[in-house]
Amino acid sequence: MSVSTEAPEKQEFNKGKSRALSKEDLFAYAGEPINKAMTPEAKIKCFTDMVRIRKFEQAALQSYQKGKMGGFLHLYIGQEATAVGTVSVMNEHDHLITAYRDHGHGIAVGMNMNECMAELYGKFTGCSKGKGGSMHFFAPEKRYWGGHGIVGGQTPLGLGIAYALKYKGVKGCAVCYLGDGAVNQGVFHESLNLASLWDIPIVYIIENNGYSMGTSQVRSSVFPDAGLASRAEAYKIDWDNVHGENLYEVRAKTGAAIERAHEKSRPTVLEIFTYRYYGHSIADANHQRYRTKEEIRHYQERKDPINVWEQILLEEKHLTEDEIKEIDKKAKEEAKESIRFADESPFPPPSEILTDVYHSVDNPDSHTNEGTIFFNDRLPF
Amino acid sequence: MSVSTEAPEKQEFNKGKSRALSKEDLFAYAGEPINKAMTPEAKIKCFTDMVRIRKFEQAALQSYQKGKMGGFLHLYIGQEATAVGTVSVMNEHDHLITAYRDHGHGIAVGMNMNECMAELYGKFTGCSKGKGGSMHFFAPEKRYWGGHGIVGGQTPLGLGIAYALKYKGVKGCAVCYLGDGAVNQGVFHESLNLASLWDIPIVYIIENNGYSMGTSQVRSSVFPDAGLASRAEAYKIDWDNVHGENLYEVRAKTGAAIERAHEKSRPTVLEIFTYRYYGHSIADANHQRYRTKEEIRHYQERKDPINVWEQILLEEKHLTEDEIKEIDKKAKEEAKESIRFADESPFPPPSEILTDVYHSVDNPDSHTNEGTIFFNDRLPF
Amino acid sequence: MAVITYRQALKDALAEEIERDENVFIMGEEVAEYNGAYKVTEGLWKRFGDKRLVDAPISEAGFIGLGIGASFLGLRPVIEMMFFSFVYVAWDQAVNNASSMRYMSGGLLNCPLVIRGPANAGTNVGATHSHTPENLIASFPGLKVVTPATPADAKGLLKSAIRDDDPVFFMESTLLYGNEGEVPDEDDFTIPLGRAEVKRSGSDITIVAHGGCVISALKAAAKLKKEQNVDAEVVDLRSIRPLDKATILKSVKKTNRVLLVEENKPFCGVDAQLSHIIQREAFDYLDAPVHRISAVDAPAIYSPPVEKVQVPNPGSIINEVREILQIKA
Amino acid sequence: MAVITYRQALKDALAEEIERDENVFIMGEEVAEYNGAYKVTEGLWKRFGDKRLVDAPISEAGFIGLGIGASFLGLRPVIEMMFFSFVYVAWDQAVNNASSMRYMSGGLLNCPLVIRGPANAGTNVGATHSHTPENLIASFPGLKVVTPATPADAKGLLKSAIRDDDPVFFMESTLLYGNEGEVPDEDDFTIPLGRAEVKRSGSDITIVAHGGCVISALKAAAKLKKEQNVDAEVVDLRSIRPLDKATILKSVKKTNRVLLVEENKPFCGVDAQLSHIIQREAFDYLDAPVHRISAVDAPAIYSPPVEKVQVPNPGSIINEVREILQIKA
Ligand SMILES: Cc1ncc(C[n+]2csc(CCOP(=O)(O)OP(=O)(O)O)c2C)c(N)n1
Ligand SMILES: Cc1ncc(C[n+]2csc(CCOP(=O)(O)OP(=O)(O)O)c2C)c(N)n1
Ligand SMILES: [Mg+2]
Ligand SMILES: [Mg+2]
Repeated sequence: MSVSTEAPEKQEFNKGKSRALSKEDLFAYAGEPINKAMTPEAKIKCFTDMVRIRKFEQAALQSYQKGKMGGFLHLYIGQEATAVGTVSVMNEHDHLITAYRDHGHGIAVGMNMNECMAELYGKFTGCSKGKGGSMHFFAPEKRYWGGHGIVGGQTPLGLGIAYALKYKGVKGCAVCYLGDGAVNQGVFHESLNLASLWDIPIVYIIENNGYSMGTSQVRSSVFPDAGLASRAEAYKIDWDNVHGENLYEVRAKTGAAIERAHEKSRPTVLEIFTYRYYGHSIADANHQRYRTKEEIRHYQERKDPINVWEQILLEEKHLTEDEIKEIDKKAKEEAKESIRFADESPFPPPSEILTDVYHSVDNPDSHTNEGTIFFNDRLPF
Repeated sequence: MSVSTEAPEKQEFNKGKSRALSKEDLFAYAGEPINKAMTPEAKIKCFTDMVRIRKFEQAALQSYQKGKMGGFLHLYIGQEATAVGTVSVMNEHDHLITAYRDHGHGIAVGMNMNECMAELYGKFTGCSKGKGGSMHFFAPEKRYWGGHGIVGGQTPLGLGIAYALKYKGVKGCAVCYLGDGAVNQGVFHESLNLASLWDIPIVYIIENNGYSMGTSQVRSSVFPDAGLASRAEAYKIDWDNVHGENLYEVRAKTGAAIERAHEKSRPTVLEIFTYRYYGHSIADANHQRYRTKEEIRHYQERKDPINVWEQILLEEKHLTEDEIKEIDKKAKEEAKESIRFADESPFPPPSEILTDVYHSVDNPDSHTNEGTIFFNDRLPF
Repeated sequence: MAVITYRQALKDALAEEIERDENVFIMGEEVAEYNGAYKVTEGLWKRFGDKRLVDAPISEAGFIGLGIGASFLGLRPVIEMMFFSFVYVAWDQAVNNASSMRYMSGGLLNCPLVIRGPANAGTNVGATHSHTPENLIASFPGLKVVTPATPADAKGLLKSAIRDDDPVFFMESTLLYGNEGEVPDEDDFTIPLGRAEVKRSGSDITIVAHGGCVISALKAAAKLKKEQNVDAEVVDLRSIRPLDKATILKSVKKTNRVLLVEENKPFCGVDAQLSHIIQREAFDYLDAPVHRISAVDAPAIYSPPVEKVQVPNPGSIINEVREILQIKA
Repeated sequence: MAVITYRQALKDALAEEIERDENVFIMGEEVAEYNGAYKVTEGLWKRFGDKRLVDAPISEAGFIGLGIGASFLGLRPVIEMMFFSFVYVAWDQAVNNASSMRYMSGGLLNCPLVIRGPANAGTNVGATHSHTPENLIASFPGLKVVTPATPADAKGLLKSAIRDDDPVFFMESTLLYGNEGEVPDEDDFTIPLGRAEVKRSGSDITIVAHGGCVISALKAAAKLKKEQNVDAEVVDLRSIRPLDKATILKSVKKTNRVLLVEENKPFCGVDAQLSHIIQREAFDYLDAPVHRISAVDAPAIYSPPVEKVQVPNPGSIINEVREILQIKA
């Protein structure tokens, strides 16, 4: 006996109901106050940032293939409206934290391509001095707390950030992103119970891109008819489902969740249905073994967040075809420049291996350091 | 803002609606086939076993206070109908596993008081040779897999036992008990998803006795209006709530769950509302700091599983007052005898510290043992 | 100097730090309304209220992770493990996240977090509850580990641990909570991490121990003096990481013989590391190999009298010293 | 003898054991339909189907616990960790439950379980993914730990691990998967746990290593012979627990000098334990202190060229041997 249904997006496609979005779809959430209040500049910035994310990652992919980096490279391409849309409704006291698919969120919060590309290259000029790599972008001064490689591992960390805001009496919240595979980590459930029990101002965003590596969502977790987010009811937490291709909808529903956090100090779980065009990571070369070309094309042609937003902005006459080309061109150049920057930057010196391990060692003046804290008999450098 | 409701039992009491069970309550589930089919002997055995559990633990408590044992002693008194009722509907291929509050389940599956008391005493004649103690009763030949001290730690183990039954094509299931505090361990949620995803024949029984140590249930976990078991819906698992004082109801609902496991190979989550009369463990002396005498009395006078079953059997004329006294007396004597047995039994010799660590070391013939496996430079014995 | 219990010393340290720094709060199971499973936090909830003492559900991974996240923003969570063994259900958060965050961010953040609680065997609570993972935890660069043996050390080190800007694992013992000892009255008494203490000076042999074994070592040393006129020097590590190599080596170079005692299982215990360091750095000073005593290499047995045999005690320490010094019984 | 890769050797061992014993099944993330994240199980799902190869959600604690429970009833689960670092989210199940069950039941049950997967640094996957916890796991009595370095050892030891009636942690290396080597053709080739192998015999110094470091040690030894005519003996532990003390001590007593090499962080690494054992049991044979090389004591750094410096390599091994033998460069 099987208990699995599938996410609406997927069902639609499986039933061969692949269709372009209608005008109604496009503007369904345009009337929401938070979207009505959006200036043309803000709308164009969202478009630009989504394009910048895509160009950045396309450039990174090329460099990876040229052997410029090591380890993993998880591309966000196809999911851009989630990072850009959610970040666009965050306030000065709102923080975010995500998993290892973290480039998009980094660009969205305003990290510059140079520090990001340099990090991928393992250069000393990278956002994490080349110590973290692709999975570990950090920009605390922009309230971006990473970049976390252990699936689900960030979910209680986000809770702690929100807890600290409440503890300090700051009117802010934490937005914590996780994947559809991460919902299967027990710590996420522990976090949900704590969030509700203690009225912690956090918004959990499940970026359901349909797969955890090669495993389709329904093979990894029982999908309730109302969606994964509806599991929040087990903890009396409010929840909602979001079409990830439509930035207006992402903004509207994320905005509502953030308001709930600010006004009621209550958590929310959102499930955003989205899709990644590339493999899980570069290593996942034959990702067409577990999904069809047609499925990928369906999302690229019908549900691409950048195309959808472009249609909207064209309709709204905020952009012309030429301006779009210009944005595209600029983003490409910016990405190219970041490649040059990364190429020319130095690697960290070996002595850097032993810095940033302990705050007390890095800040001798503010600590009494006694005893031995590193235990190699001799160092190779 | 608070999201907490409380378990119906608790609400009833809090609202001052403490009342004795009506005839309707007593016999609400008497008509269920599984109860109709019950022979007088079987009914009397259930009564006798509940009494035996209580007498055993009362004797154990006295011995503990005389300094005859160490470590923990978690008493089951007040919850007897759960172990006895659920075990009474299990078949020859059904297995069980529970937490550290495990004496009741042990007696219910037919462990004898001597091996149990000797285990509490840390004697070599104990069920676990004195190596496990109160929290670690085991009787695999009776399909009882312990006795587990780490909260929630048994929940995936029970899943594995059920998995093995399905793998081998045996028509049986595993019944895995946990407390109301254990639902807050993430691994329980991972287990629920796996159980549903893979159609594993397991019955999870949440023994909600209202507290995890000194923490009332609602302070530890958000209580959904339909109860903790209703969280099972997040995984499309069937669930039900049970009045733990009524053995008929416990049998009826556990029977239905076991049938679901046998016939459909589907999991079930049951929440059985019950109560412990003593502290969390012997160490929990001042357990009246977190609950009132009145509350305890409410359960003892109105919801005592042994009294309730006694009323039922008297009504049904399966037992007389004298027979009940006799059962009581016999159980006391049996417990007393187990004390004598434990007292007179030897402790394990120190050399026993190094047995039962590795199967390969204990069974040299069936293994090629090479190399050093224990690492003390010298042994103290 | 006031004479107070180890438990009281911990409580005083917690209370003083809560008062000193508004960012300090205590979270754990039964720490608030119940006054703590081992009463270390007794009275603090009444005194400081819900914000500073937080009762948590049995979700160690959840609330340790929460503590790490909260520490990013400058809070100083002091998280109680009812037993340190329970950190295993939160292991990834406690050791992987806590040790890697600062590093992977290139130093952009730090985790001023304390995880404290009892880690000891010998109380008949069985195999799963009797772990002493100071070796496991200290093996992670990025983490610090402290194991006080006396009330004074408990107080001075806990205050330093709470003020430390790195994650500190503070490992106590239920068998020490009731011990009394003098604690300096000075109103801001602290002991820096990474400083061992010679708890008894002697010239014939060096006994190195930490936590509860320090007390056993001192008992053994007293007896050795009385009964065989052997003068043992007892070095209390107090802090495992950072480690006071200098004090250990100084003592070994003086006595030329060393016995390492720990309550933990032998394989890769802290004393394995010490043994390596000593033979590596004091090779020519050793008149005999470095000896070790640790728990008998099996899970903790329940049976009370047998568990006594399983863990090191003054008797087994004395026997080993006799062996090293080749003194016939 | 056929020359096959380490990966192929593992796959052959798995296939042969699945065919030999109906109770053997493989469970883990992406092991079936995806053919394994590192392709160790490639083709096995097609060949053996859903029952014997099971794709699991990202719930390590859940499915490792499931494996332990299933092993009570005589199944022989072989659970793949995509990276061994991920065992930390399942730590309590993997080390506490797996090591204690038999003991706490007084021997009424046992856990014939294998947990296998890559545990190595050096692939630029960062701090949280690069753990090598063979020391942590082997510190638990009740558990066994195996670390094969060659295709032949990978096959022979994996087959023995699966047949073993105790929980065995089988730790591989992504950097070895592609290595080729001769593997005996005999149709039921196994290697008993607990037997080290002298992979190169020599008389001037003993180099002890396990896992990937064995390969580096052999490269270093070849170079040492060529460039300084130093004859190093290379001992491959193969199995950490049980441990072949005899072979190690025999070699040390022959060469009188020893260098221990491991990829792990130094504090309480396996080599700390070896260092203690060697100085304790071969004290009078040592002409020099026991030396160790291990990873530079920090979380694994991402930066590819720098991580190369962080982990031991032939160059650093050669330098240390020179140091021990006081050979000027
Ligand atoms: C605890 C843990 N187990 C396994 C992995 C390996 N792993 C990395 S990403 C991934 C899939 C996660 O999928 P999902 O949560 O849907 O996120 P997505 O990649 O789709 O963004 C897995 C299994 C890990 N990093 N951590
Ligand atoms: C992982 C873990 N954390 C904490 C504990 C300590 N502890 C033992 S029992 C218990 C309370 C459990 O309450 P509940 O699950 O309701 O079971 P009950 O005692 O009521 O039967 C706690 C906190 C433990 N054994 N394991
Ligand atoms: Mg996904
Ligand atoms: Mg309870």
